[in-house]
Amino acid sequence: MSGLDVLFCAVALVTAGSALLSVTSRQVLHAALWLVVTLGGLAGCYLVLGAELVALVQLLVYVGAVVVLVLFALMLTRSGGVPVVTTVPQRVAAGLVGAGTTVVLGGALLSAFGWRSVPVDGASNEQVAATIFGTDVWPFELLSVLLLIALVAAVAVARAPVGGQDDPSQRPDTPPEIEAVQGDAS
Amino acid sequence: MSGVRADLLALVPDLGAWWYALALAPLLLAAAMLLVVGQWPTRPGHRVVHRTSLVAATVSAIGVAGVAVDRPVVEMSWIPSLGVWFSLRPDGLSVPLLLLTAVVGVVATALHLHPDREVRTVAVDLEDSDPTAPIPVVKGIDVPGLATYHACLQLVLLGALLAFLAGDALLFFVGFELVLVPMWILISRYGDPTSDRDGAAVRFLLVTVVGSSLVLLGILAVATATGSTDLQVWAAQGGSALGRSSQLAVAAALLVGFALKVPVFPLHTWLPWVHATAPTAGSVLLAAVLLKLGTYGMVRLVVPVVPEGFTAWAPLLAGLGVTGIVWASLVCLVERDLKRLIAWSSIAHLGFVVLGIASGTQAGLQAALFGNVAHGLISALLFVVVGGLKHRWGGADLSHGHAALREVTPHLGLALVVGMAASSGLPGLAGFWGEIGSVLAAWSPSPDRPDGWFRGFAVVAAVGGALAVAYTVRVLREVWFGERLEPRIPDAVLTERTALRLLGVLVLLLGLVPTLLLSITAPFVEGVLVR
Amino acid sequence: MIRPALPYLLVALLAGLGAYGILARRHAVLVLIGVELLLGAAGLLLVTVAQTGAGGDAGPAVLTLFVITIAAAEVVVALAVLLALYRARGHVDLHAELDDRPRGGEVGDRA
Amino acid sequence: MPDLPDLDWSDLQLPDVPLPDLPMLDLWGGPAHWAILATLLAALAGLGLTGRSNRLGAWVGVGGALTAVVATLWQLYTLTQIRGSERELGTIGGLALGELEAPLRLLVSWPTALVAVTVAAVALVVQGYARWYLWYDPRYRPFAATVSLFTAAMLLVVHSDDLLLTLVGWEVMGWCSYLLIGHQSTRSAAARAAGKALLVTRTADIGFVLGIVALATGAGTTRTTEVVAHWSDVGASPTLTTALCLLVVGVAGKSALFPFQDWLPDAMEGPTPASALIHAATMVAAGTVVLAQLFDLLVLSGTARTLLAVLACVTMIGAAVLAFAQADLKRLLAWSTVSQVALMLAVLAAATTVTGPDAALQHLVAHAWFKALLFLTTGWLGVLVGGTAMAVVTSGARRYRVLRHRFGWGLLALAGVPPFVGFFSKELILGTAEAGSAGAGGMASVLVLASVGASAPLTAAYCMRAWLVLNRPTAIQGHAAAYHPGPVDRIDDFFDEPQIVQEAEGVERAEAAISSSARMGTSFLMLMTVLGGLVLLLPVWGPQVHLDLQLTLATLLLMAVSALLVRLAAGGVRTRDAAARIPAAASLAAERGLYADTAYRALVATPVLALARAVAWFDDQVLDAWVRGAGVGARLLGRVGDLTSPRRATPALALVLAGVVVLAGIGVMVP
Repeated sequence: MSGLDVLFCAVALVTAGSALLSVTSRQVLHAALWLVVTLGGLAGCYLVLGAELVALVQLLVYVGAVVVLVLFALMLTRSGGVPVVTTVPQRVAAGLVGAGTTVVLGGALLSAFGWRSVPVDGASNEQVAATIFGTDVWPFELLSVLLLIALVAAVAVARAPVGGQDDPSQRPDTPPEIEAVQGDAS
Repeated sequence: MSGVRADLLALVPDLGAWWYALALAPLLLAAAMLLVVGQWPTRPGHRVVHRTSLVAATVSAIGVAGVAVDRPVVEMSWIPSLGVWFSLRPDGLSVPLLLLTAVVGVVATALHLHPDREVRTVAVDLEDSDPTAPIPVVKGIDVPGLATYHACLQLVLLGALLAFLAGDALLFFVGFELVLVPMWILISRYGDPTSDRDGAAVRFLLVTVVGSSLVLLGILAVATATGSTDLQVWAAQGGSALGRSSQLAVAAALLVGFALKVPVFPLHTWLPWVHATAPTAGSVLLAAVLLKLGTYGMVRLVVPVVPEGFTAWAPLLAGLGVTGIVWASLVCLVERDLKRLIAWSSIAHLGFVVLGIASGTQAGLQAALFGNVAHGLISALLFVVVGGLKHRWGGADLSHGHAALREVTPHLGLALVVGMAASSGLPGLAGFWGEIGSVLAAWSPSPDRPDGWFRGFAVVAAVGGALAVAYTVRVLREVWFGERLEPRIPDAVLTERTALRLLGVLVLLLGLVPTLLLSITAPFVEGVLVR
Repeated sequence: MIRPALPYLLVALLAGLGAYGILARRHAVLVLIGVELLLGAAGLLLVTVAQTGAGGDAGPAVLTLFVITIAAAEVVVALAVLLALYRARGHVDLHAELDDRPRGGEVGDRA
Repeated sequence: MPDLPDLDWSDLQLPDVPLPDLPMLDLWGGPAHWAILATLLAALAGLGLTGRSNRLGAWVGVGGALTAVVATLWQLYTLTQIRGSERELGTIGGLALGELEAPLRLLVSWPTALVAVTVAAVALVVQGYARWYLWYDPRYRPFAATVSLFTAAMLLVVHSDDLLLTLVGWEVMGWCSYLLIGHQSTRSAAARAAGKALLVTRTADIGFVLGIVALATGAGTTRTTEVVAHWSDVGASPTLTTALCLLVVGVAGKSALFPFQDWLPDAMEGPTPASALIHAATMVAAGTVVLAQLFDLLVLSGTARTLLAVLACVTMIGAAVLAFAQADLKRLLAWSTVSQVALMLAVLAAATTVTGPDAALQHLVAHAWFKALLFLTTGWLGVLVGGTAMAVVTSGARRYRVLRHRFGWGLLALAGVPPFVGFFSKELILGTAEAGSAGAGGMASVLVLASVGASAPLTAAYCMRAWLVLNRPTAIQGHAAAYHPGPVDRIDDFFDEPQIVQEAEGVERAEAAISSSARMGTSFLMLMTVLGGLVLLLPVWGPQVHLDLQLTLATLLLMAVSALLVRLAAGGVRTRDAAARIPAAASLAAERGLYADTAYRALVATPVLALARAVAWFDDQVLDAWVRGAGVGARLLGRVGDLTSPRRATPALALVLAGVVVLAGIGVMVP
């Protein structure tokens, strides 16, 4: 086992552990925070594997932006009243599916790539940059458009009136729970 | 006949593959245009729609005529990874059916779509019936959705032409399926509102989808075995790529699939429902073109492709065919609805066709192909008459008192007599040659068929011929003879008269000079059966 | 030198945990966390392949960047939908009854 | 009785007369083509092209028939110029039926050519007559067209050398008879009679079709001469016997033999010209022509001959008896046709290869002349007195002197009194039957001989009865004259539109007046009942028979006795109707054709309809079940799925993901 392997094992343990906690924690906020750790751990994995650029982007986008969004969403949706976990049978089923996924995926990958060691020889950052701004420049530009659209769409969806109808008189009656919640807020 | 074709060839311009563009493009364009235009907030007037559709069908008919004479071959690679070619290759088998489709297409688009109307309560007997005012002459008026209706007609025609032209099994299947949805729309949206049109449409969809999935199964089986979807290759190999048991299985799947479409007893029960409901043009197309896809498929995809399997199933097929003849003719003796009755008679006629195909002789196949075309013309004629009558009467029920057709509507009456006479196999009209040929072939089937059984089938078929006359007499006595003049109904309008004349002349021509058609199909039949 | 089997095992583990998270949680935002884990697994898989098996090809790395970006867009929209859902229903419980129609009877009643 | 010597028919035949050499025109096709095509085109033109003009329709109809007459006469002349006196012609070319040859050719020989002339001539007379008879009928044009088509079909059958062509003509005639009988379509009796005629004949035609199919497929060709040659080589065989028996059944239907006899008297619902055409020369006689063409095969099969003989003899005697009891002159003539046609067919059963079938065709020709005459005259009388019931036509021949000879000659010919044409043909039949019974004819010939002998006095009896009624002296001689002064009026301008004549003459007079061409036609027929004998004596008819003068005398004697008995029986009756002596119940039964109609209904129509109802029920309830079952099954399945599927998002998602994992697992395991 090389040093890289040991390093990776350590980071991977942190990542896997925090991931486990993020899907099992009964505190909603905790789960979100554990997700931060997991994503950070993933960034560490990328670093160990030698993909510095990807690791940085991961940190920037995920840890910096996505998690913040998630936290905001948690706050906006006032998770207090909603039970976090499902019934036991449902959890058992979920566990089975999850285990199945792991087994199938892990088995397939291991049987495909084996246990041997290989040198780390990823593309250099220059190469990546050349590809992004050379070969794949159009998809890259399209991505920015996509992000813009997603932004606008998110605003539109989040602000859209309930029931999707524009005319206020056509709206269905507001459900009583919402009134209670809104009343609570005011 | 080849001399005649050479003469014709000298007459037509040499457009080559452009004939296909002339035959297919107008239909496609008109369908697309009408579909788009139909969604506009200000719909075009019914005259514009009707004429556009009629012109498209006529131009396409001219193109089809050119294709029939010139017979250009188109081969384009379509899906190279599957070895599928876009090939159009008309031959002696498909040319008569192409021409039939073209003629019937013009007739169907020319007919006016009648709007939904209230059912007139017709008194049961003479005393109760007040003399009603004459119904206004039936002309096309603004029916909602007229553009979509005509677009559907065009699509049905397009699909049928494509299926008949196809030289590739997959292309055939595409055409075969293309017909389905527009026809379903025609039935469910434009059908007779007083009958259960959703039920009829669902029946149609159910049966044809079951049939076509079986057909697809068979096509895939043969395609994987031979490694090609080229029908010529299939016919040339003659099933040598498949073992006996797989030939049997493939033949069974294909035959059941096509038998649902034809339809062959006991898979026929959907047809009367659908015909009773469909609008007149829909009935015309259904009887004259769609049912032909079934028989065409049998001759094209089964007889030459899996000969051994077909031989094994032939006695059963023939038995079901003749059972269908007698069965349907018997039902015709007691059926109360005139349109359903005509549909039943269609089943009987296609029984003769199936018997001819199953006999495995040249005479049988020739008779079957002849009967196929003849039935298309005759049933189109009859459905034009009966559809018009149904609209005028406000229903096709024979038990209500109707004015005698001979007295009040001589044109429709004459057309009905000619149609019924042809359908009961009167020589000199088109129906005769197919029927007698089938009986002749069934009496002496090809040597690998059990001839004792087939003789029995011939006897049953002959009895069915007599039953056809019985229901003809019944129909004519109930609607043509008689002295009632009330309630008065208007006679055929110009489009109907023209359509009836066109079809009537063709029926007469084929009846008097059957060699016209037989000589077109003869080379194909020889090619299939003489190896 | 590195054994790619280790990252691959982590990929399988993260994917399984993500699936579990999607299925075992009722709160929609927590379900979204499961989705993020799955995406993370996919990203790790891509990066691993890029660094150990692609022979210096920049494609997998670029693809990972794309995935991350698209995932961000997806999260934005998904959270917006969640907000809308919350405003319509008052909760974001995915284990609730989907609708309160009476069961059966209206599908395929046509003969 | 002194021993009289036998007489050879050939001694009586006319000598060969050298004919002048006429230029043979080099025209398209042969005369048979022109005859058939002219009538066919006349039919099509009459339906499609005449518009609303009755006059044009009449010209087309008469023109077609006239062309046919000229063509067939020309054909007779051409036959004298041809060695072997046979002529073959093609038609539309062979059908491409692969293994089966269907050349569709025509064949003309002397007997068929003579029959063709007769058919065409009778058709011409009928066309001319119909123009007068249906003067006020709005449907004259379709009628004339149908008559043309009928003629074309019969000419096709006569000339056909192909079983398929024979079948074509055969079926077309059946349909034409349907249209003609149902001409007055507003009357339900006509509709019923028309339907009955078509149904009965078409039912019997099942046999005809199958017989033809069996013969043709066995021989590998549909050409009649080759079929005959093939089966003659094969000799008697079960297949041949079956085929011939089936053919005989078909012929029995068309020719109204027992048990199919009942449609023909009902066919009297049609207008008289149609009856004349159907009875005299076309439909009922077609069976004779067809069997004569296949005669060489018929002699091979004893079973078929016996079947034919039994059917024909039963019909011959029974119909003659029934004819005597009818209360309507037209129905009397109809039953007499049944009897006479049975006579023709009986000869075919009795004849042997030595005598040949020509006697049947000769009787066909003779019968055509006198039966057409009788029908047309009866129709004429019917117009004059307003009906054809016996009570109405009483004294008809006295009141209208112009009809007297027509009726008289016609009835004499029908009874077979010398020197009328019926005598010659009947003698030929007797001679043929006798030769058969003495020679190789066997049972069938003996039976036929006995029946013919018995039918002769019966025929004489009903002829005598009819004549006595028609010729009864009127009580007040001037009565008729007061009503219709003078001899019958005549319309000379034949093709005038009716309105003009009406204005000139008044409707009543116009209806009673006969056109000169109709009158001329009947006169021509009257002439032929006498001169027709000469036609039968032409030296072109086939193998010879001997005439037994003793038999002839005995027959004549029997006829005289029966006529005398009828005269005696008629003595005390006011209308001089001998049938009045018959008990009422028997008379009623005879008028209804011995309730054959009821039997048809009970034995055929009712069971078939019951079966049809059962089939319709079964189809609706059982066969359709799978379609309905598919609908119900799908709905049930849908409901089950609806009930079992989770109503919450997370379990549903769990199922989906589990499915994906399983699929992925399978994908990994099975590379």
